[in-house]
Amino acid sequence: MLKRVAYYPGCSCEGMAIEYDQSVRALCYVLGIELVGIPDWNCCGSTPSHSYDPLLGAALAGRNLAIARSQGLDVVMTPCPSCLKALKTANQVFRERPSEFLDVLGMPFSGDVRAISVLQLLYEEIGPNLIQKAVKFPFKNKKIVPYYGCLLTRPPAFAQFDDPENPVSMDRLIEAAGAAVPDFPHKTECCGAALGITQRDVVMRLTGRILDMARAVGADALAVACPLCQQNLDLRQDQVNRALKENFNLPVLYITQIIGCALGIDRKTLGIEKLAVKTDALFQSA
Amino acid sequence: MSGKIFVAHDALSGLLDDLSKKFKVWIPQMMDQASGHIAFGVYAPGKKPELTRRSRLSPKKILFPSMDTLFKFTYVKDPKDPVRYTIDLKESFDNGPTLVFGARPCDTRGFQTFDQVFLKGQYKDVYYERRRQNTLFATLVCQDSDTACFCSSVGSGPADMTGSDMAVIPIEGGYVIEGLTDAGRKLVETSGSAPSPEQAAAAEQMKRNTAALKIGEDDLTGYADDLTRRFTDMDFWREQVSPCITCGVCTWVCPTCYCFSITDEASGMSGERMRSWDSCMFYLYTLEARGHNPRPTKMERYRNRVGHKFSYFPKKYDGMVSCCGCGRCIRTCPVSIDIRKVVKELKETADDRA
Amino acid sequence: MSSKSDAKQEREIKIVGFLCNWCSYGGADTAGVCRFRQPTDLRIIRIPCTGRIDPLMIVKSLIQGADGVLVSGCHPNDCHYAVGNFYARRRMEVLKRFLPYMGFQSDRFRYTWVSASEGQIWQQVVTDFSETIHRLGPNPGLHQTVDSAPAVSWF
Amino acid sequence: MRIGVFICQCGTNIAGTVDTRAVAKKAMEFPDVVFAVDYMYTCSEPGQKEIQDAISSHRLQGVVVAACSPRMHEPTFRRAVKKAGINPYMFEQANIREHCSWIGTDREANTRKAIDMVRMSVEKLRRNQALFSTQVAVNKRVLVIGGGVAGIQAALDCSDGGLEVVMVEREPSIGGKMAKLDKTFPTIDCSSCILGPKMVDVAQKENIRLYAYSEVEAISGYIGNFKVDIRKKATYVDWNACTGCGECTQKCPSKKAFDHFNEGLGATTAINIPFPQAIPKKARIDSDYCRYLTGGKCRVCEKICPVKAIRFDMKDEIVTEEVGAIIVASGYDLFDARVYGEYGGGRYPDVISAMQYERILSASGPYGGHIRRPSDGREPKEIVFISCVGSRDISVDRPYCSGICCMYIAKQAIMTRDHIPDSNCYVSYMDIRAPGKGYDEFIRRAQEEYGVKYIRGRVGRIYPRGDRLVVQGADTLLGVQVEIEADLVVLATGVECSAGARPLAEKLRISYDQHGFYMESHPKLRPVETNTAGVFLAGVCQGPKDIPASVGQGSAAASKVQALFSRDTIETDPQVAHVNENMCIGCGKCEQVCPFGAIRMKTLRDGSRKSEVLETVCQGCGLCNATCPNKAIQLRHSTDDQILAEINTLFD
Amino acid sequence: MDDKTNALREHVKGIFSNLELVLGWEPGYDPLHTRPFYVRTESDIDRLTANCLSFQNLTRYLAKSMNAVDPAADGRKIGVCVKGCDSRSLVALIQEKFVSRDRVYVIGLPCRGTLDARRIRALVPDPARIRSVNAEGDELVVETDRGISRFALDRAIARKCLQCRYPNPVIHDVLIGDPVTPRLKIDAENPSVAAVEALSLEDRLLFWENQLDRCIRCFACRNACPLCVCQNHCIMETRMPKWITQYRNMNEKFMFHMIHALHLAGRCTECGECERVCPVGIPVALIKEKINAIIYEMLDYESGIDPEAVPPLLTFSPKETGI
Repeated sequence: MLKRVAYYPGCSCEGMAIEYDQSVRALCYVLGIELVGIPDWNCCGSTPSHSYDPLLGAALAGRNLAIARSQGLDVVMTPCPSCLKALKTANQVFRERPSEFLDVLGMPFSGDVRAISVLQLLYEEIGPNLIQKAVKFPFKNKKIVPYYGCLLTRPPAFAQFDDPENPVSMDRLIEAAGAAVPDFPHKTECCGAALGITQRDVVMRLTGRILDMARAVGADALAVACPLCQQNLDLRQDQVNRALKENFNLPVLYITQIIGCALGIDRKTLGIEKLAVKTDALFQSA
Repeated sequence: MSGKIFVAHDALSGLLDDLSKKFKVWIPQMMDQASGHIAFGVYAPGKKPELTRRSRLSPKKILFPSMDTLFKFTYVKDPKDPVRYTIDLKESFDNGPTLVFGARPCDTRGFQTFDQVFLKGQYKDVYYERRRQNTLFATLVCQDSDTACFCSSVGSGPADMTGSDMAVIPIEGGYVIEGLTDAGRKLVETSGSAPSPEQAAAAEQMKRNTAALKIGEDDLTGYADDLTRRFTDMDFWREQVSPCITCGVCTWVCPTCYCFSITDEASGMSGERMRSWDSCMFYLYTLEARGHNPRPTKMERYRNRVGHKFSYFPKKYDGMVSCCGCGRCIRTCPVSIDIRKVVKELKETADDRA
Repeated sequence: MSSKSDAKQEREIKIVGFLCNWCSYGGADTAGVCRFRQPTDLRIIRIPCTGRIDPLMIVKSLIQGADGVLVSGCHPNDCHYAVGNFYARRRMEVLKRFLPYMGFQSDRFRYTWVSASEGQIWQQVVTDFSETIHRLGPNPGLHQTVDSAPAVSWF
Repeated sequence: MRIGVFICQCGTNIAGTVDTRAVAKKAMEFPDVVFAVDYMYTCSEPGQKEIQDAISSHRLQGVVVAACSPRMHEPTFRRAVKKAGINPYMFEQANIREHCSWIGTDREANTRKAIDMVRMSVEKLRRNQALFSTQVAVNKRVLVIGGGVAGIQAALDCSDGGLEVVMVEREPSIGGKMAKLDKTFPTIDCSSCILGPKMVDVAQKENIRLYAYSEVEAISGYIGNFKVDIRKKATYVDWNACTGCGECTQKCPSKKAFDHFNEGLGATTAINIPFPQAIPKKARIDSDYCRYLTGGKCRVCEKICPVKAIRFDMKDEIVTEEVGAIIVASGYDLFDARVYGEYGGGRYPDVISAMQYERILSASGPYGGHIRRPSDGREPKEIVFISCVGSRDISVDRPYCSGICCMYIAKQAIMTRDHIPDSNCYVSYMDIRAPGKGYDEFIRRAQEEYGVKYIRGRVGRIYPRGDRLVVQGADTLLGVQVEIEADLVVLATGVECSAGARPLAEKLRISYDQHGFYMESHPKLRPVETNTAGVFLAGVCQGPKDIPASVGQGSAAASKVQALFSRDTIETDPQVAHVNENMCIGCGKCEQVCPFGAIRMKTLRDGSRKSEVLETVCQGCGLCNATCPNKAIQLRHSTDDQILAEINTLFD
Repeated sequence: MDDKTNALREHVKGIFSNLELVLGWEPGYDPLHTRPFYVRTESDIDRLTANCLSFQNLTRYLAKSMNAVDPAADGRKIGVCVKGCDSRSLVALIQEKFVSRDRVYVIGLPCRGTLDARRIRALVPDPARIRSVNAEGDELVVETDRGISRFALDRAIARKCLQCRYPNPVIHDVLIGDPVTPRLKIDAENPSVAAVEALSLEDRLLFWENQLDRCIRCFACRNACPLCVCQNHCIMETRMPKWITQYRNMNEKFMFHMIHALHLAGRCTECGECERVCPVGIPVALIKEKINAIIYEMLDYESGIDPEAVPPLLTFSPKETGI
């Protein structure tokens, strides 16, 4: 089992998704995983950089990996799937052409730092069994559905994690946390992503569909592992209600928050109160 | 002139440099430092003769190369009738003036055996003969016997100059080189300055002292009939050779072993006929075409080796043992078979029985 | 370094190819049928199976002066004789790792798997290997005499 | 030796880039060559005549032809020289076409290369020996592995030809996949009506010995003389006694056994007869479900059986059959739809495979031929068929087209519309592949006559909404997203190699492609032969195909066997290993590595061990030759000296 | 090896009635030499020695000189004395079925190293007149006409002994003396091989050419090798097939040693006999040691350890990756 990983929070976790960052740190602390900060880390470049110049995108993300490598770490964990994609791309690019990295940044890097998501860390490195054993406050009689979004498992050859179309990692982790997990067909449907800024109606429709399905299968809450998904489902839930004339009231928690709660970490530490949709009902015993 | 010269240690290379202009000079030299391997090699300026340690391989190959091309041949097709062809033969000789410098008496004496076989009798071996005629021997009066040496046991000794053209006598500060044959004397006289009377006397003294040494305890001549009596005593031979691994090193290092085989090596339309060393210790040596082998085991083969040297050869060549007592076979044998002991026991136990 | 200077620098490169009858010989045929352009340095010896390869044949070729030796057979699992190439693979890999220890350029020897249908792959293999050999230049062969040699000490 | 060298110009195929005249001239300089000439078409009738004339006029003892690949014309030239009185193995062919003239245009380099190749051939020929085949008797019995339609056809054809046939079928009944089908395309024939009589024939033919519920355990030997160990798996019922009356199946209290024949739709009893038309129609106990075999109590069937055929102590049994040829018709498996998580196969009961649907359609199926949903038994009205599930998809390692799905979907849609006229059938497809006779017409009928709605595009997701399934996909012709609320989704699962294909191939010593389908000798010209003499292929084990093609291959394989068996003996290939006993040291390494068990050790009178080659078993791979430390065992026609001569002559 | 002569003689006396003969060593023609000895009678036993001069690998005789495959009719076994390295050869011979385990009684002798006569000659002032040589623990005591000298044992033992990984017999029916700590770990790098590999490719070629040029094709290395089982039918000598010509040039010498080495690939047990017997001092074993290292790295196999194992080049694994 991994005991020590480099931690790359990414920009969202510094701002909008600060509660994700908090819950990741708290959970890893409790689970005995040391998160080593990457000194002077920089933005992964996100979508704009690689749209402009693939090498720029790869170099931006790769710099963080190279620093981690120079710290003697060969695994970097990030909570954000988009950052993860950028980091993995960097690995792929510079594994084939390490000299380019040296040219651009003057430091060596040959794409040999493994990048994983926090979900991957929890599922593959720690495992549902260990988590189940550590659970103190199981979500009894609650139904929580996992929502994976687009990037965590796809494209399959790139993600190399879980089933691309019917992932089950979060399902297992939620079960470990004591909640029931109904079959949720929309677990990998698109939430609309960044179109929330430019074409909000698309997000309303797509996110609404996900929320609709969650409600239809009787979910008490949704679990997510992506800051952007969380934003669309949680922060924009009110907008969705208005746009679609609905009255969804589904809490949307990060998987780290759900497991954290089950492990008995206090909700404030996990940043539960920062969520837009109130979670009180979820924590009342039925 | 006296036919003697003195060469100081530091003048030896100069002398060899001079000689190597007229001769192909062979000297014992260090071939590999790591394993301390000394063998005869062609002198070239800068190479140092090893005159205080015995060479592991004998100088046999100088007159009898391990592989000797006898002639080259080419098939030539008749253009009109390609089924017919003629053969072009080309003789091959490599026999310029040669000097062997620093061989030991046993080394030089080894060629006596060759002379009997290759030069006496109805047919002469022209390849050997031409080399022999063109080769001079400057032989070292030997000071370096060890536990395997037994030259005195075979009628020789550390100062035996049979077959030598010059004697190289180590004295304080250098060597006195003395011409023994006409050719030797002639070469010596043109190669340096005479020794001082003291040096000449020291050399004489050294020769005398060395000649008085008895290297080897027993006389190993005169065993010809003992072997004949022992011939069918297979228990005796089994006892002697059970450790033998039939590697044939004894024959390879031996200055008197002259067995060879002749083969053609051809490719395409041309090739050459060559003579190469062979060893009576090998199974294939006596293997007949049909598959029968008159010497199928190491017992028969080793018996032949001892018998040839100490019985058949002396019977044919006036009692001359075809062994020079250099001890190389004993020294290099991986399983330390001691030919002296074998020969001695031919008689001892045979006497017991009688 | 006598024979090094003897070696004619301009002489034609010759590569010995040992091809199994069932796959690679057929692959080379297919490449020919498809008129896939290839360098002409290769001289093919047809063998029934790469299992027929004794690594000593490769050594012999190199010592005799082959500039390159290429062995090609059926893909693993596709051997016409079921397992010949599995044996060959081990033996050739041992040889390949061993050659540089004796001072041979191991790049002069390559083994590969090409099926009878892979004409194009055969073309690539031959082209690539020939280029490698041309880069290495003619095989200088062994020196027939050695004047000075490095000493190695283990004591 | 007197050698003649013949350089073929092959029209301009060779002469275009090789100076054949110069090659012939140079060849005259080679040792033993007494005649060399170039010729326009050496393989032609007059070309062969030229060789034969030269053999007699120059009294040649060996012939080198430099021409095309020996894989092409070696047999031709060997026959030609044999006719002129030379042993066929005193012939060598230099491949100066495929390996020389066709791969480059540098005439000088090509000519140099051709000269080298001729030189190598001459040097090899100088070391050739006349070799002679031996005759071995052919055991005129044939083994058919697999009792699907291809195997049945092969067996019946062989049987009709008077051959004794041994058929081995893995399942309790023959019939294969076809027996499960309701109808066949494009004629909508009743599958069991056309297959049934053939199955009965197999049972009734006296010269067919059927081993059902059996598998091939081991195969040894060689063409004409194979020895096959067959594992008869324990059925716990003495089939000699069982009459197939079915009493036991009525009374068996364990009624939840997995129904293999019905693809798991519904259940069967622990002791069962797979289907009414089964051949042999014998009961078998499924040991996973039998109460007695799992729990130690029950034995109801034993009490009820009127002929006392139940044998609870039955064990697997190995029987050995000797045959002269083998037809492999081991069939295929269907792709496991669960691999596609987005379709929910295996999770949603109303997402089913096409074979399950076939059982639903079948009158002998679990629902008696009434179309119902597995989940609630309701008659579906909206039915979506999804094609290419496990075909033409690199991401699941199935890049090939299964070839039959487009057609059976059309058939099933037509059948559905027949059964439920007010239903809607949708087919989501990538391309329609209907190249057979009457096939495309059949698809058109489905579309035009039966109103099946074809939507070009892949389905992205299936999820339940209420008790129905939402099928989300795209219509790439209209460029819109499509969402259909369906009652039933049928996945057209593709064809993949049978799970046991690879181990069986290793027993047969035949090769298979990367997807596990067996390799034929030549994709065009030898489609049912394998590279292992005496082993033939039929049906889908060689690659996806439909029923007529499988039946065709079954007949083709049978005719190959009959051609083989039309002779009483066959000639063995003399290019086999040979031991020089004088050199052999008896180390046994050759015996250890021989893939064919063709070498055994013997002890001579003097006590020395020597190896010995069983020449009829030896396949001539030469592994022993490469392994033998002192080369006492030599592969004839590929000896060390021959190979070394080829190497040496290049570097003289 | 420390002197175990007395213990060996005692043990052999106790069991000799059950044995057909015992393969051991006896003193050679001078105090620096030892020769293999066949103990055939009770009275022979007192000629046996076992000490730092017990060079020869006696298992060589089992396959080559006697029929050690079939158990003798009267049930008596052949006794054979083995050092650690020799025992591996014995295991390899059993693996290859040249010797039947039931046929041999294995007398194991843990060994700190055997002497290299060439190294001793270089050490002592009067090498031609050595009276006695004795190993005492880590020290070697040499007595010559000029007195007694003491050296660290490591300065006088053979190269193979300096890098010994199996000083204790891996197979034995009796062990005479206490086990010895190996000098190298089993997976340790072979220092001599590393020394050659430190040379550049060109220098390596020159190194070997220089070494092999001395070869006189006497075949002592082959004949001393317990696993060179072809003996009289070696392809070095046969003309059919003709792998080697009669030329005494570099090509043929090199080829001979490549044949020797590759025939021992996956079989050589590093007893070092080939190197010890070479009359011209070629480090012959060094060639095979590299192949052993390759096979260990590639296939995790060492010959002469497990009597049940199949030599790696006589088998295969379809799943081998990285090859």
